[in-house]
Parts: sequence; C-alpha cells; structure tokens
Amino acid sequence: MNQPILSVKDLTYVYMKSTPLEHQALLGVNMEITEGEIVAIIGHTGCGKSTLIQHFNGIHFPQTGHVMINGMDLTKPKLDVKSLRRQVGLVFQNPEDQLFEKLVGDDIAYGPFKMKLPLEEVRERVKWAMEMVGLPFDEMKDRATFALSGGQKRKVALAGVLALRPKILVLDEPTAGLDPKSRRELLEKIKKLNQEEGITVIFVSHNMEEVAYLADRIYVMAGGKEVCHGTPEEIFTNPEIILQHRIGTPETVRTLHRLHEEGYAVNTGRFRVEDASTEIRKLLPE
Amino acid sequence: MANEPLLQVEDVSYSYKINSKETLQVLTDVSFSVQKGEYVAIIGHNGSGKSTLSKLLNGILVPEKGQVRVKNLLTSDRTQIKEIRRTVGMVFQHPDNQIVATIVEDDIAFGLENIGVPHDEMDARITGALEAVGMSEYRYRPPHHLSGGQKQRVAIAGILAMQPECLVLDEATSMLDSYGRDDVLAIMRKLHENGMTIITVTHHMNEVIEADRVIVIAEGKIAMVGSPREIFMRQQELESLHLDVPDCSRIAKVLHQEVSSFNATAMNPEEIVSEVKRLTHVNQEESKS
Amino acid sequence: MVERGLTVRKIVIAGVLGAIAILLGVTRIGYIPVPTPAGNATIMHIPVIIGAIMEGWGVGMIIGLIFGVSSFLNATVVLFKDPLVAILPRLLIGVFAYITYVGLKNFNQYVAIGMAGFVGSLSNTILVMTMAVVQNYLVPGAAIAVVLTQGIPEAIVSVIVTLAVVTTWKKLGPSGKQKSKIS
Amino acid sequence: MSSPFELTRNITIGQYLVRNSIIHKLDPRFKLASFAILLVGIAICDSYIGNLIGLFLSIYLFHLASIPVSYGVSGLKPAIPFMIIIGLMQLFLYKEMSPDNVIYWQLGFLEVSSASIKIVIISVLRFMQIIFLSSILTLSTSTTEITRGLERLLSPLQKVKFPVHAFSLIITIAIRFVPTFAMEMEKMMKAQASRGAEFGTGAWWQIIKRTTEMFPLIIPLFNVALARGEDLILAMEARCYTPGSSRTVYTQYKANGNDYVALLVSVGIVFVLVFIPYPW
Repeated sequence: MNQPILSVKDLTYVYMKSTPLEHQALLGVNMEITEGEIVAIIGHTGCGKSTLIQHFNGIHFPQTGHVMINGMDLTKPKLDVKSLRRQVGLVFQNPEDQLFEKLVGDDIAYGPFKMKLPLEEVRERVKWAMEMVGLPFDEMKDRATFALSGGQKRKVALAGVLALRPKILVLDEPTAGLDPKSRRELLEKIKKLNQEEGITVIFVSHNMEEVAYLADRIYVMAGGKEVCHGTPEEIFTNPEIILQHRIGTPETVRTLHRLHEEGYAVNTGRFRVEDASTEIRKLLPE
Repeated sequence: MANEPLLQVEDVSYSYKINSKETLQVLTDVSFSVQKGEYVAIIGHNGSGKSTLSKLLNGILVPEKGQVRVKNLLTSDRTQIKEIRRTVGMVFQHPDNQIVATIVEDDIAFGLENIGVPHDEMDARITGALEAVGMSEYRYRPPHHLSGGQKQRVAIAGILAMQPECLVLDEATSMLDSYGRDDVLAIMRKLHENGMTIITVTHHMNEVIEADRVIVIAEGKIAMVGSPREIFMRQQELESLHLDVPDCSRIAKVLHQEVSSFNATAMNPEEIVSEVKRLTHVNQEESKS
Repeated sequence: MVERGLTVRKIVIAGVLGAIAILLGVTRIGYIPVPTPAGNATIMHIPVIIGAIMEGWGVGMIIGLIFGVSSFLNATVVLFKDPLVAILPRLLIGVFAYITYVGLKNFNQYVAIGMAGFVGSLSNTILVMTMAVVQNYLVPGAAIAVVLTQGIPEAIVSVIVTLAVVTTWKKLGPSGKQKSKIS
Repeated sequence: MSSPFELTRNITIGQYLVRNSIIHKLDPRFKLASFAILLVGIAICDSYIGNLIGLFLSIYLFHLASIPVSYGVSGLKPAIPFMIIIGLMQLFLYKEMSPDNVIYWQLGFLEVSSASIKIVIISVLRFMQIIFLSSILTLSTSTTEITRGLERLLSPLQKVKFPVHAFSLIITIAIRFVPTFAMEMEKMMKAQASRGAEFGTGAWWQIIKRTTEMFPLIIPLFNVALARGEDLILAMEARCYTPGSSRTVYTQYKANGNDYVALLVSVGIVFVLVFIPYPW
C-alpha cells in the first residue's frame, strides 16, 4: 500500500497563454503524497504554489505533465470533474468571503445538496462537518451567517468543504488573518481531521510555527518548481535552503541556528519549544 | 513647558448599538497617555475592544463617556478634527481597502490635497514618503499590481507624507505574509528611531517586543501595562486572555526553572544566545580554576 | 441623521457599486441565463438600484451614470453606441427605485426593497426602449415586445437579487425564527 | 486547455497602449474636449461625403497615434450581426414624409425608399467613426488621465455647487476597484466550483431557480464590495478627507501649442462636416 494518493509529474502551467500577459506559473513540478500525510507547501509569493494546488481539484488542468489523484488521471479528457471535486476538498484563502446563505446550516449544506443527496444524508454530513470544526450542530445550524465572528465564519466555510466528505483536504493559508485563539483552534481541528478521520491534508502557509506544528513533510517551492522536500526537521536543519529561499523559520529554530553559529553543538531541527529547551538545556551547566 | 503628553485617553467608555434596545459595551473606563516619541503596543484578542480603542485615537469614533485629547485638542471638538487627524495618522488592517487612487503617487497625494499642501511642496513630500517605505520605484504603478506588503507600505507612505506626529497601526500586519510583515515592522522600527511616536494595535505577541510599553486590553478594560519583558513574565495571565507568549520567552522560562541562574526574562533569540554564552562562559572559567 | 450633499459614505458606496456595475458589464457574470429574446437577463443595473435604496437617489444617479458610460464604452450593439440610449435612461433607474423604496418602506421593508428592484429594472427597459424609438432604432411595436419579453423577466430577476443583497447587507436577515433547510 | 476561470483576461477597461505619439501627449482636457466636439459633429453630419471625410480622418488618427487600425476594426467585428439586423429593420421600416423621397419597393407596411437606404448607409458610417474615435481615445489615454481631464473640464460647474471633485473621486474609486473585485470574483468562482456549484441548470423557464443559482457568486461579490467600502470610508476620513472642503491639486496640466492646435483642428473638422452643403 505504498501507492501515493496524489502524484504530480513534470507539471507545467502557463497563465493567459498566447496573450501579452503570458506568465509561466509552473515549470515542471514533481510531488508525491501518501495517504494520511499532512504536507505543507511553502515558498515565496508567486512561486506557483496556489496554481499548483488548484490543479488538485480541477480548477486548472495540466498543460503538460501528469497529475494522478486517487487513481484518477487528470490529463484524461473524459475526466469526471464532479467526482474529483468530491474527493479533493479545496479551501481557498479567506474562505469566509464565499458564504452566501443566510443560515449557517444552509451554507454548509450547499455542497451536499448539489450532490443530490437525500435530506437525511445531507443532515448527517452537515452535522458531522460542523462537529469536526467545533460548531455545535443544534445550537449553530439556524444562526445567521453574517452575525458570526471572523473565526467562526472561517469554520463554517471549512465545514462547507468538509461536508463533501473529501479524502484529501487542500487548504490555502488556512489561518491567515485569524487571531491567536482562533488560529490555534483551527490548527487543532485540522490535526484532528487527519488523525481521527484519516484525511490527507495538503496546505500552503507562510507561518512556520504553523508548518512546524502540523506538517509531516514540507515541499519548498521557488520559481515554479519544487526545490526540495523533507520532514520539518530536515528542512529546518538546512541553513542553505533557509537562506537561499528566504524561508522564515520558527523562532525556536532561529535561536538554535544562532547557537550553532556561535559554535555550540545543537540539533537545529528541534522546533518544538520543549525540544528546543531540552536541546539548549544540554549546553548549560548542571 | 511641562512634558505634555501627545495623546491622553481619560476614563473612556464606548458601546455599540446592536439594535434599538440592546447595546454592547466594548470599552469601560480606559485611561492612559502616550508621550512624544514613545512606541506603545496595544494588544488583545479579537473582541477585546482594542480596535475600537484605536479608532478613538483620531476621532473616527468619539467616546461616549470620558475624553480623548490629542495635543490638548478634544477629539469631540469637530472643528479641530482635521488638525487631530493630521497629528495622528492611521494605517488600517486591509491593505487593499485604504488605497483610493489608481496610481501610487496619486494615492499619496490624496491626503496632501485634503490638508491643502501647496502644489510645489507635494512632489518633495511624495518622494520622501516613498523613500521612507522603500517604494520609490513603484511611484507610477497602479496599486493592484503590488503585493499585500507593498500595498501596506504605500498606505503607510500616504500617511507619512502628511507628516503626522504619531502613527497608529491598527492590525496593519495581520493580513500580510511573513515577508510583508517583516518589511512593515522594519519600517516601524526605523520611524521610531527617527523620533516618530508609534502606537501599534495587534494580536501578535512577537510584534510587541520592540515596544517601550505594552497595554493589554481584555473585555474592554486595561488588563496589564508594562514593558514587554514585564508582560511576558506573566505567561499564565496572558494565556488566560488567549494571548501567546513568544517562543523564546517560553524557552527562557523552562530553562530558568531548571537552571535558576538562567535569566527568565530573555525574549528573543539574541538574548537566549547571550544567556547561554554567559552561563557556559562562567562554567568554563570555573572549570579552569 | 440627515446629512446634506455627498458624504464620504455616499462617495465610497457609489464608487464600489460603480465598480461592480463596470465589472458585471465586462465579464459574463452580469448575465443570467433565462429565456428572453437576448438569451439572458442582465443584472448590470442592479448596483444602481441597490445604491439608490441604500444611499438615496443621488448615489443611484451617479452609479447609473457609471453603468451607462461603461455600457456605452463596451457596447457591441449599435443601439448602445448612442449615448442618448446608453447613458441618459440609466440616470433615472436609481431615481425610480428610490421613490418606490421610500414610498413603501414604512409599509414593509421587504416589499419596499423588492418593489424598488422591480420598478428600477423595468424603468431601465422602458426608458432604453423609449430612447431607442425616439432615436429611430426601433419601431414602437418592437420596443413594446422587448419590454414584455425582456423587461419582465429581467425585473423578476432584479427583485430576487435586490432582495437577497440588500436584506443580507442591512442584516434584516432571517425574520425571527427561520430554520435552515436541513432542520 | 485554458481555464474557465481566467476572468482578468476579459477585462478590457482601460485598454491603454503605451506609445509616444502626438495624440498620447495631448493634454487630457484638450483631448476630451476635442473628442466631444468631434462626436457632436459626427452625430449632426448627415451627408455621404461629410461622413466619408469623417471616416477617413478617424482612420488617419490611428496613424497619428501610432496605433494599428486593426485595434479599431476589432472593435467593429462583434457589432456586425446586430448592425445587419438594425440595418434591415431601418431599411424596411423607416418612413419619411418628404416630397423628394422615392419609394422603390413596398409590401404592406414594409417599404424601401431612398430615405431609408440613406439612413442605413449613414448610420453604418457614423457608427464606424464613433467606434474608431472612442477606440483612439481609450487606447491613447489612461483611465487616470481621463478622470483627471474630466474633473478639470467640469470644474467650472463648481460655481453652481456641483461637486466636481467628489464626482471624479467616485469614478476613480470605481476604476480602482474593478481589478480588485475581478480577482475576488475569480477566487469566488473557483471556490464555489470546488463546492460543486453549477450555473444555468434549471429548466429554461425556471427564472427563480436560475437566478438563485447565481447567488453563490452575486451575494458574496456585493458583500465583499460593501465591506471593503466600509473600510475605505474610515481610511479616507483618517486621511482628512471632507467632502466639499477646499483642497489643493497635485497633478496640474499646462496646455501647449499642440493642444490648442488639436482643439482648433477639431472645430475645423466639425465645420467641414456640418456646414458645407455637400451635394450628396
């Protein structure tokens, strides 16, 4: 069972092909993601990461190269886009903007209703999705969407995608603009979805604390290509990659790198506060 | 001439009307003052009232009870509002929603035109403001081609050109990616070094490290005031207010518990490193002797 | 709170709704595929109606002007390459919508908003067709046919959209104890 | 395969082409005024020769502006089917009661006369001139310049309390936000599509269903726009904007010889088009 659930091979993409505004967004990306993983994609604005993830649920189609998702070949002309979109849930940046129904329950039920599921099943899915993101079903389903706080709206939007029951969840900057409390809650929910429901998670982020907290593996992208990948520990211990691609590092890693530069023998990949503390503790006298 | 504060907030309360009957109290009896040249951070989680507070500082909102003075002008005095707003400039959260014009230089000119700066003076002011934020080469560009961080820098330039004495940043970094945020924070640092009074409103703790003073707002009241170092020491209280402590402060705390001579108030990588150096150095000295 | 003349709010609301009017005109989103002689119903005039309901006839008139000029500049049909047809009638959409709204709002908000959507939209069709006849592009019979077959569906679409947008924004929202479909 | 979501590609507002021509360098106030004068001339002129001269001159303007005529022609293309329909209607339905109108053909209420033929040909010529002229104006002038020019031209109206600056500010804001909203819309279309949105699925007569199907796009578009508006209001107030109060002006235009020449030439052309009694 080592077949990857998602694989990308030599993928290229050009925006506004054959117009003066032509812009090459992807220049041969390769990527393999195994079922049940949490993978972070990081890189500078304009490195192509948004274009890449929009390939994952049929917003863009490969111009050259291949994308295989759960056995579906996205280059096939007779691709069933609907079924692809049910397997891959895509949550865009600031997804709260897309809420349009007046009531929370209705907005989350939009996708399932579009799938022509029976009412009973729709309700079940909405209930499950709401509980997964931490919105109590009975209390919240008849609330007005516009009266919610920013963090709650984002949870509703996430639930709206989860109600499609995707196998793979793709998130673009899931916590951008949230306050620390909502941020932490949301990250916990994503982790829970992965651990308890086995959903494969792929997310784009600029926040390295968040990447360190969630990701099993990191892909670093630059200039329309993936330049390297590895576990957070592997990436964060590599000062060349960090410098060359201007990857911000968690404060813990920055501290360890500083110590390393000063000639102390520390493992620079220990990004959790407890691990970093232990690492530094070793340097100190008893 | 006594040292008159630039900004005085005195017993301010404020509430919003939810509908004809109910109101929501967002601020209760808040008082503080800001001296010229100070760097003050106001921090609190969403709904704590910090954004309302920032909007009271330049008279966008007027206190229900109490008063706000800018250089001794009352913000409730609508005849002085222009003077107050040219003294206290304000940058908002969403970079896209504060740019008015279709060309960067026109947008910076917008504020200057409003306060009646003579035409001959404008050019120099625009050049200066763009230089201060490092956006000179974008002067003739349309704003929608800029990144979020660049737009925010243009917004700051638009305020700087008006030559305010105090700059209020209302969650100005929260929509930016990490590079954009670093750029904006660097600009704030530079402005402060050049004597600008800065008030930053944020929910990110690692943005307040450089402030002279931190004011923590919770449920419409001032919960804590102090230097960043003092505030970070009160980790548990902060956590109960849903606020994070920078990772380095947490590391320092852990280390202090195990090695009591480790300074628990270290709050950034440099300070941790120098503490490690100090202690290992002492240790080497000891082992030598 | 009665403020005279153009407030900052009026200026900004007119600006952003004007932007939507332009955007709807230059992309396909402005057309709803329902059966009319043109093959779809346009919603490009709806920002005008919404502006008039929210901020008064003056704002409605300015958005109408932006809508008119944009449809004049983007026109691919000869009819709208004539400013008297493309621009002039559009100035009045907001006025009619506003009068309808104000006249009915003390009776019932929802009815007032819906009717403003209806009247505003229909006045668009009727005025454009009137000008088309005046300017000799169409004969009266054809114009009346257009009003009936294009104007009525467009007015219905306008009622639905105007109601949805304005009630959401004014937070009139679910009246009382509305339940979601899944309850 | 191109993506169905590339909205920004279709937005042609401000088709400004950067060139260094005489036309590009004209003071926008004078350019707009000349444009308006020429439009009036074209609208009034109803002789064959006058319109042919006008057409020739408007094509010549492309040359002056260093813009290929194909840009103007491409503006004509989409209009051709409608022009044919309108042309046919005018041809058969237009009636004129004048002694020298010759009727060539008649069937019931349909008739073809010398007057109806003339009106069809003149309309086509007029239409081409208008398209060409407005193409030149928008291709050689940025939207910012058009707005500024308009503001200055209208500024005498300030005397009668017409809020000229506020008015041009509204237009500036509108133009400023079109690309922003377009990007927003593009994101919205993608996001709703990933939730399974489909548009235009109901039976053709289900107006309400087909309209509400667009809600996932329309409602957020208005909400986002109005929310941005709320922010912008605060930002403008914070930058001391007060409608109606006196302000200074950053961009100032100074007309030079070319500008006056352009204006005079336009007046001259109108004279040639309108006041010379051509035989046809």
